[in-house]
Amino acid sequence: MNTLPTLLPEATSAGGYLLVLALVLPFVGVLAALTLGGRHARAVAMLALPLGLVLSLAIVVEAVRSGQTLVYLLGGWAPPLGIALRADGLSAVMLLTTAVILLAVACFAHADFAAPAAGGEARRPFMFWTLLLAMWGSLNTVFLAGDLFTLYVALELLGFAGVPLVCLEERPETLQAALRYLLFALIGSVLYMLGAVLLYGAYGTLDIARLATLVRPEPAAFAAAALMTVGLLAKTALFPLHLWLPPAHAGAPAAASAVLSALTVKGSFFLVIRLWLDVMPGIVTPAAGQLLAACGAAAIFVGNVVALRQKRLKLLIAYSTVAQIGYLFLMFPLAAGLSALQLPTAPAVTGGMLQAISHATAKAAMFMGAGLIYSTLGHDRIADLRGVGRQLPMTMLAFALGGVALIGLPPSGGFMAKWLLLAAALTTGQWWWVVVLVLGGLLTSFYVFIVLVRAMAAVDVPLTPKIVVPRHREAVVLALAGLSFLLGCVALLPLDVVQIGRPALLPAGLQ
Amino acid sequence: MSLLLDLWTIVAVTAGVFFFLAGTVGLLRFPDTLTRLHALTKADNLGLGLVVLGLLPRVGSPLAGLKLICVWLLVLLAGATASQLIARAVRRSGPPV
Amino acid sequence: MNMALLFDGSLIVLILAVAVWTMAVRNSFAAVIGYATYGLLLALAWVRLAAVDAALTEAAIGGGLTSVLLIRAVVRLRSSESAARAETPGRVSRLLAAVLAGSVTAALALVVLTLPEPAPTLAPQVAANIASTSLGNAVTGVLLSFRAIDTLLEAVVLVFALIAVWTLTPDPLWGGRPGPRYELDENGMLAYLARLLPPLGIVVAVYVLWVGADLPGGKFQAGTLLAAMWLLAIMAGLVEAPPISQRWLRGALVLGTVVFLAIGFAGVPLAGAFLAYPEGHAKPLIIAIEAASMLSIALTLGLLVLGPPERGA
Amino acid sequence: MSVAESTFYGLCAAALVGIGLYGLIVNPQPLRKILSFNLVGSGVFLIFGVVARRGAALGMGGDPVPQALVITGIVVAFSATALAVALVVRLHETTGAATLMPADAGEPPTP
Repeated sequence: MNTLPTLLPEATSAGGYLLVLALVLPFVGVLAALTLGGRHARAVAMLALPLGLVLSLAIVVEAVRSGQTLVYLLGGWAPPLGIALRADGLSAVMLLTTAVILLAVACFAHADFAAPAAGGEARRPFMFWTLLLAMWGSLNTVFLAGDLFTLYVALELLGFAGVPLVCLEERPETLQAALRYLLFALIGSVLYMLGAVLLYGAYGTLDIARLATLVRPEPAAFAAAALMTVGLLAKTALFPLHLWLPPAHAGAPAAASAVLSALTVKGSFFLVIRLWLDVMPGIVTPAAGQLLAACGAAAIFVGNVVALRQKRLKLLIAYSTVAQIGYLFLMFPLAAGLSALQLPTAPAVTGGMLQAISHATAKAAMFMGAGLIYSTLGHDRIADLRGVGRQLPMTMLAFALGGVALIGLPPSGGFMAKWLLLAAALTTGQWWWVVVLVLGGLLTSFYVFIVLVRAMAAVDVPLTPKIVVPRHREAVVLALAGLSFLLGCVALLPLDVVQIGRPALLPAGLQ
Repeated sequence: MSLLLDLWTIVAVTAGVFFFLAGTVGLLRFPDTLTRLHALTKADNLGLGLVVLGLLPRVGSPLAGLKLICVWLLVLLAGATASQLIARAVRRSGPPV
Repeated sequence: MNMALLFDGSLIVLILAVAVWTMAVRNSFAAVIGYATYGLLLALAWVRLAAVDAALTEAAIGGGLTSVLLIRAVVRLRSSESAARAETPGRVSRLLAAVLAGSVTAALALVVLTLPEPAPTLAPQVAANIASTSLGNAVTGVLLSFRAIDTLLEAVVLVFALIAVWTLTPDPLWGGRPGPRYELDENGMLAYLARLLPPLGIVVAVYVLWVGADLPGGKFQAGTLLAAMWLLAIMAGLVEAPPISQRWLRGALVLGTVVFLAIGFAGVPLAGAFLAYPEGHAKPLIIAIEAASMLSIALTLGLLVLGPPERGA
Repeated sequence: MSVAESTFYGLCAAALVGIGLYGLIVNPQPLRKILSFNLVGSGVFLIFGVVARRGAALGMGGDPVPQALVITGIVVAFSATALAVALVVRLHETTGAATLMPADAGEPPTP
């Protein structure tokens, strides 16, 4: 009765229940925050986040221990009828990154978003903590879901959590930025869903693992790939679909910007990876990979050049995100090109993921640092940063370390990432991406140094801070930046976690 | 007998559809809101009533017939309320743009 | 058979015509009315495609509730319409947009025409496994058993959307009531309707929920009906929209999701998996989830239409 | 209705997606963009419906899986519309205008 090829029967794996907990915990947090009311929202978040960190650590450990993808069959129904949660190395690593960054952001924002002393609930703190949990749950769903439609719902969740974070401060321009963000997000998800429909129409399943074995080069698959990719790129803000990002990310409060820039865009990027490397590796042509990376290269140049011209620190950092997103897409021709040559895709994929994580930690630190600078000076005009270095030494050190990671100097995570991409480009003879990588790093170093030089400039009179920033907030920022700086050392680990559950040694054609 | 019922259905439904058509033409061609409302509600209530009457002999069970009549009554109610509200809005604030 | 073809053909032409008109007409109010018409026509198309559940949902939410939402918005935005209209892009960008939209349509048409024959389908698998849930409506089975996580997440989507809408509250009004104050006109037609219809609507909603296990219907359609009745009573001035800080309101909003989660987790010890139902108890549990969700959905949909708070408690 | 006839609805859906996309790009008013987005969405759902109809088997009028997905999708689209509308209205109330583009699209606004 069923013409589908039979797969290995999939079953819930040993640590599978961890995936359910990781998926459900943040949503339970949202519901609890909503019912308990704004006064307790922060407590709920501060309780759930460490728990979530432990959970994601457990998932990583379990994945490393078993060396396989963790699977949980929801309701006991196996795909294609049911839905499976899956965590391979990619998912596990992203879960962990998300938990770490969100916990850092929560520590950073702890004082900023306190419930009012007078009793009752206030809008800003209630919304911030609820949305933080909401964002976390959406991201976890993106990382864990093994079904294209569940992923569509997750994408929408991501948008509904991200848009209100942008307009937490109710200024007209943030409302406008939020509206533009929402429209882009909606177009993106509708195109994504359109692609998913076509795949279901052609293959009768939405399960990623099954689709991977079924997809053939034919109109439906090509149309689906194109529509879904474009939709996801709009959400990831890859050039030329990036215009919504800078005002949205720069307009949000610092802690929210950190989450949006570090994590939210990675959610849709993660889906692009899933799509290209896991769902349809067989039909993605090298030319498409080159096109994607060309957009990435354009993003690197445009983002960096426009960042250089910014007068405000938060906008500079936001444009730098546009550029750094560009780097993420350089992995595609390298990975796809390699698989066409029937060689391992490992280094390029690892490099791409490392870039994602390194940018996430560095960018979160930089946005939060910018927030501290803003509250110290009462503004974030780059021209008037003089003296900040004296006032906020740890923050400026964090900014420098984050900058080093963005530029890609050793031993930062950014260096390792770019090194792996560089190596992959050289082994596949695609020297032009080497040029892009090197020039991009050079441009990045310009604006990082401009900010540092301004901030470190000597002043005769020490400036009087508007608000004295407590040291522990600086410490959080520094810790995160330090993490991005030391991330390059993961190369010393004996095991490449990202490759768990990835049949990288078997190019698509041989499966 | 069944021929007679068929004939009844055809005649009633055709008449009903005619009233719908007339009402729609009125809606599109009449000059102002009030006359349009008049054309629409008059013709549609009657039209739907005729269609329901025409379909009544065809239903499988009395319950289904009851549902059909309920549909008609609900539409009558909703139509009357909506048109009354629109008419009042027009009287209060002049014709809409 | 030819009659059917004629009907389908006219319906499709009508749908496309209304869609084009909705896009092209200059007056936004007219466009919204066009969209409401479009939603109803689309519901007919769903019936023709043998998807009565989807038809009910489209008529209730796509045609009904969305239109109410848009009409309220268009009235409030009227003063800015002419200014916004002036920004219409130039001929070149319009041409580019047309080329883009045209090529997407062409590609989709090509894919639709080349879809595989026979079509891949999960209907046999659903048919083989539906017995374990003792449900008669396969769509409800998919929504609440096989793909329960999607439905659970969808409930979360509604909560997120409401939270997002509430973010737009002006700070001093936080905790206040959404929407304007509607004056009750004791002798008005609307008050009459709002007294007459809701009892009937509630009965129909419970009926739609109850039969949803075996026939087309379910919590979304029923919840939308309830939401419509609630909105009617609010707009007639019979009841006030509740202040959003009310504890009971918050509790009712999450009730459906909490029940869903609780039954889902109960499945771990009782049926061996999260979101699994114990043998033989699936149907009552599913109806319990649906009943709780119906209330939460009704409240959420109603509050989504009303928007962020606009006045004090 | 046979599979061939459901194809007509598929072509209709393809056209709806195109019409909606065009409106989405060309119409400057946010509210009309939201309307266009709904049009695209309904076109996508209709393709789901055609896919479901083609999968009719064993006495079921259509494949229930895509039919269920459509219901989820319609509710999600409504939530999105509600949020977008609330944003537009709020923007209008704060600025007196409801346009999407600042004076220069490339240059983000500065506070």
